[in-house]
Amino acid sequence: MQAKPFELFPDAASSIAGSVDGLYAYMVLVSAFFSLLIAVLIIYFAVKYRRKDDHVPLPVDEHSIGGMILEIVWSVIPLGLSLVMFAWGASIFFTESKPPADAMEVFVTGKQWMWKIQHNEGAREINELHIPINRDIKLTMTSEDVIHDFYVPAFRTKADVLPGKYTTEWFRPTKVGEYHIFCAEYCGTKHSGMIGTVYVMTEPDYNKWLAAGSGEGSMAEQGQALFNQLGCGNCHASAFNKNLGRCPNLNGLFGTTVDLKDGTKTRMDETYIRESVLYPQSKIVAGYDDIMPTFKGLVTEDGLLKLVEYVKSMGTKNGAQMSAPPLATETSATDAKTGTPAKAGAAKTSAAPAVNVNRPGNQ
Amino acid sequence: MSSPAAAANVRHHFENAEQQKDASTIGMWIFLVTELMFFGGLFMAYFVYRQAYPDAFASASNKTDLLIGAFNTTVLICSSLTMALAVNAAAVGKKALLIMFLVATLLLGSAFLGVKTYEYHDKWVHHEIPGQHFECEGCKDSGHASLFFSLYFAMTGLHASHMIIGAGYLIFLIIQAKKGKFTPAWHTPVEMFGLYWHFIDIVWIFLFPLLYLIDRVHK
Amino acid sequence: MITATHPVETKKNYLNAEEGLKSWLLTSDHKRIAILYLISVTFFFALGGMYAALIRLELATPAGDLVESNVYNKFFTMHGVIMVFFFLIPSIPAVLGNFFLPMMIGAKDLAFPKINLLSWYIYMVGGVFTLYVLLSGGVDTGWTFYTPFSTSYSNGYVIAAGLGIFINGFSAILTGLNFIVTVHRMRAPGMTWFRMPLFVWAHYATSMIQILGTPVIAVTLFLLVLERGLHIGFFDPAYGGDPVLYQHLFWFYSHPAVYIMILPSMGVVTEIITTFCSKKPFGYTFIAFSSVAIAVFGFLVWGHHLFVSSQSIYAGLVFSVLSYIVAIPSAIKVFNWTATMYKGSVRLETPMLYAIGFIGLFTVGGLTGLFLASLGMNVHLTDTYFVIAHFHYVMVGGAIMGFMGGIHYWWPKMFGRMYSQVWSKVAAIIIFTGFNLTFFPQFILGYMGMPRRYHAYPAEWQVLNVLSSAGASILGLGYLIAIIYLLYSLKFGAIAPPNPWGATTLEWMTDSPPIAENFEVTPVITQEVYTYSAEEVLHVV
Amino acid sequence: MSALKESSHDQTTEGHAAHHGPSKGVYYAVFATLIVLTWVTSWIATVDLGPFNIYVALSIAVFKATMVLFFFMHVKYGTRLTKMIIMSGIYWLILLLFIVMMDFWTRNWMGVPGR
Ligand code: HEA
Ligand code: HEA
Ligand code: CUA
Ligand SMILES: [Cu+2]
Repeated sequence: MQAKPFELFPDAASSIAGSVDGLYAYMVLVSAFFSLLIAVLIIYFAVKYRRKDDHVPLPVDEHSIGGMILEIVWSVIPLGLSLVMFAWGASIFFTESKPPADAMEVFVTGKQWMWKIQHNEGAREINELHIPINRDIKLTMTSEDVIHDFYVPAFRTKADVLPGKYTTEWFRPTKVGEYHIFCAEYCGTKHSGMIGTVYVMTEPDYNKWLAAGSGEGSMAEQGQALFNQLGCGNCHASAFNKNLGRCPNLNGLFGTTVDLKDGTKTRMDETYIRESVLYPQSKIVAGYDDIMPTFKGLVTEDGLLKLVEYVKSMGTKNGAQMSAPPLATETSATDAKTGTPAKAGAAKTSAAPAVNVNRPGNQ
Repeated sequence: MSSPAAAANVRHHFENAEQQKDASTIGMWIFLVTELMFFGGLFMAYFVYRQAYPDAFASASNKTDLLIGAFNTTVLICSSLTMALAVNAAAVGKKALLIMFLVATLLLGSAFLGVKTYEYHDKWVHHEIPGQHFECEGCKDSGHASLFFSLYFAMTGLHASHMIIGAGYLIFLIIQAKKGKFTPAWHTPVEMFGLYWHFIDIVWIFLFPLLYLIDRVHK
Repeated sequence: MITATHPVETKKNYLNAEEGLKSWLLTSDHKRIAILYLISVTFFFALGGMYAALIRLELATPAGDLVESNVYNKFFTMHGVIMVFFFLIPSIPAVLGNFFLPMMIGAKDLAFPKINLLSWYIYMVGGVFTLYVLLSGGVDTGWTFYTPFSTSYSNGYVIAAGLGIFINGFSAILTGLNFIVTVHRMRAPGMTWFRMPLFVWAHYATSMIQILGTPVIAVTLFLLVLERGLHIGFFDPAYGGDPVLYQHLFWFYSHPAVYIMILPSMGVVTEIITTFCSKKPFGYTFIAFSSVAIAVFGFLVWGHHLFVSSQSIYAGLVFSVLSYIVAIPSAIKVFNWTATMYKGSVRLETPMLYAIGFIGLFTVGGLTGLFLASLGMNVHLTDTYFVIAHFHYVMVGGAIMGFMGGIHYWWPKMFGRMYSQVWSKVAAIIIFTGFNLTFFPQFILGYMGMPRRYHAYPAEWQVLNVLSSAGASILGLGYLIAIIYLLYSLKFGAIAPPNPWGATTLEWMTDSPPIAENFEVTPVITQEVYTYSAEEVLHVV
Repeated sequence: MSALKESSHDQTTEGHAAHHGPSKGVYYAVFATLIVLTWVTSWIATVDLGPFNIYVALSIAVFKATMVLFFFMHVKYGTRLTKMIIMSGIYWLILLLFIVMMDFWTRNWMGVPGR
């Protein structure tokens, strides 16, 4: 990061930055107008009506009839101006909140005091995020301990990263360069050290960078390995398997709405998958029994993200695959064809455990 | 604590007794409103988690004893009645009756606390105290059941501590009443305490269905 | 410092009515309790200010070189906790409100004098807890105590700090309760609601917030302490809890609490402006009702602190639009003050300088609050120095300016002495300048993205940070000067007449300092408040 | 309760008796209702009303609380100010409960985790 000696305005490097700056300009204008108006009036009155002689009788305090009109004017005008701020801000916020459907997915895990980042293709990095320019990037984030907040000022966006659930943030970088990542939610001793850098690269550069790493296979592949290792496949069947009956078939389930035993419904999304692994009894799908054991303590947040990716890769409600590249390692492909469950956990335990192995090429 | 009755007259900054009495009443009601908001935070937490984990709450709630709960509610309502009658007795100047009803209120209140202690002990025996050794045998969604018990203890505990403070003040009132401090014209402490005691009763009237009566059907 | 002061004349007043430390510690006179509060809040202000100085010293260089990061974290936590809970919230209500609210409505005392004293003791017990935390090693959670950090990860003395605030809360509740009952039942004959000075209205509104909000923070901290102390779940996701629930409960109180801080100050400013313009405040009813409106609607917007917290978008929209709606009553007040000056008879005495400073700085602070209330803008600005600058503008530039103004306005009444007119104006100007230099650069830093609660920061931001640190020392100097000449005046100041400013409210109609019973006879009010007559003004010094 | 301590004895003022409470008969009637409802609510909790159990239970609780408030606590005979104070307490409590629940009810409004 080239250190600039002095600056007064941040880089604007995302598609949203322009609109935020526009809104900012509007608000600065309105504020400057009112601050100056008040300041000028006060100073003017203070000078003009300054009491020069204590012995001059007071001006008569005529109760102005215009009072009511004035009160209405100076309530309604500010209200109007500020509702514009609201609407404008809200519309930006909607854009910021709804990631485009085909966004490239990146997974972020916050941990005291570092950012662990995993690309869908399998590349991992710490406190660094390499992304291609002009692509929509969607971050799915969670924390292993306390609340953090992933903040990139140049992109004008941030979102809290909470333990126990997923949050989302997206942006579309528009300028090649290096930008600060900050943790913006106080998280303890080294909160101010929980910083990093975003590298926005051209597409070719990015592909080159991507090719250099990612030895462990894609997120979904790693998720599949974990799925088997934990023995999930014993009951849920493995990818593309036919259902065994005792447990819900996960194929094509992602993004659908499922009926629960207690008569309510829930959306089968990242949060639900996570909850089902950790607290399987809490939302049971209609027609199934409460037989799944909890995996709390057995699987890390990184691992959970991989499992989620794997489930996602089994297809969504429209049958289309999510952004994950077609997976299928040798075994799962075979399993899928033969319809037999994947080998149980024991066989796979020696496989790469789902813990923090850093991508070697990137340290 | 200075005895209010010690001052024979209206305190210097009040114009007359009525103003003084009014001030106490308003003050007391405002105090009860703060109490309401104080318990309100707990109810808030309760509603959030109950809607998030209905199964956990239902099955954990079934661990409480319905009969004991209903019995204790009855005890508390009785104590409310005796308290109301005590205020009434004070207003008409029947000293012996006043003392009798105050004592009855104290006894009923203590009975309530006794039953509560028994229930706590029972939870203790069954490891239903949230924390490291928490267990919820046969609970659905036991991963979240401890939230129910955290709230159960926080809510009933706070309620019980209000009862204990109340019981302490009751003893003080009984002594004052014995000394003949209260007259039909002036018995504000009894009246104010009555409001407090009824308020605790109201809190329990809500705690009872929320903690004891969830999903009793399937049991 | 106070007990040593005996005005030269032998006339009995509340200060010399009784002698000895015991007569102070067991007093039930609202004026003496106000003085007790004045001494204690000043102490805590200096303490909080010391932490501010340390923060600015550390931030003068980009690297975290003065102290370790965990020490820095304790600095801003202690700074925030002390300034908010032990200085600003009690400051105006418990000092000026306590002293003048009864006098302004012609009462001899608050409705419950002993409870008033009790609330000071409770405050002190809470303060002792905080001092214990401070001496034993501090707490590092930030003044917001967010879970799960505070309950499961922090190494600080969270329980003691939480209990300190918990206890202190009851002091605020009792003060509020006392004020409300007093306003309802203790008004002098003829003192109708719409003859009450606007200062009283402001305090009435403040008390509503204290009564309805404070219990919620109390119970929240109670749960926090239980969770941390007993390792049982309320908010921690490890037990299935939801940390956002904690944030809701915290801000349900703490947003309205910012109005606890600003409303009394607004009341003070209204009094000052009307007095120093010798003119009825423009739009009495609007100012009165806007206080109540702020108190009531102020409870509907707390979620604007949670825009990026994973609160639902729907809730975000509601909170955002409501935040704009509560801004309107504040705008009404600002415009009414300005209009009051129009065709007034303006005297730029020290209190008036503070009042004018208040209007300007509060306007900037409030308007930047509007930036933060806008969803799209907030996402960029939240948890940056923009927020720090916003709230220091409203709290230091607004609330403390009002407090300083009020102290200068009523000082002659409280102690019967005049302070140096020259030095006080010098100090006011230094404070105004230092303040802007300290906090204006932080807006820029914030928009550039400098996160708050950072012990070290990228080098390109040093210039602005140095400006800010320089401003802080000027600001500190200003306060120091003020403390010095005020203390000096206690012994050497000129004797103050009963009504040095030509004000019209009741507290000026009695001796300076007032007698223990406030008035020789209970006043009977026969005319509207703020009736300035030409003759009265002629008696002005 | 602390408000009590400030009150003082007044033997001089006559004809004081500010708030007239209800007669004893009313007390007993209210008491009987409360007891009956306690057992009714306990019983009805074991009857399957589908999703309505909670509403029934809370309605009964609200009714019971109102009885206590009106008769045992004399609100029915109290001043308007008392009623206003109580209403504001209840109003603020509802505010707290509903606004926070508004957030929790609308989580996943957009179907994006955490938004
Ligand atoms: C005295 C204290 C005080 C006051 C009065 C205010 C007043 C306001 N505040 Fe502030 N605020 C704080 C203290 C205060 N605040 C604190 C301490 C924090 C941070 C806490 C923490 O996280 O540690 C904070 C944080 C904060 C946030 C959250 C920031 C974040 O962390 O993301 C928001 C968001 O909406 C906000 C908004 C507002 C608004 C809209 C007002 C409004 O009430 C302002 C109204 C006033 C005006 C608008 C000015 C006068 C009007 C005119 C001159 C007319 C022109 C008007 C218009 C065009 C409308 N504040
Ligand atoms: C009433 C509230 C109040 C007040 C008055 C102040 C006053 C000041 N604050 Fe405060 N501040 C907060 C409330 C307040 N603050 C809060 C709530 C936070 C957030 C905490 C958190 O994140 O948890 C915060 C955070 C905060 C930060 C951000 C820290 C961070 O996020 O890393 C900074 C940084 O500049 C700062 C600076 C100052 C300064 C320079 C003053 C100055 O105005 C202080 C001036 C006063 C004095 C200097 C003392 C009085 C003077 C004397 C006794 C004379 C002798 C002294 C000298 C000559 C130095 N404050
Ligand atoms: Cu992580 Cu701050
Ligand atoms: Cu706020």
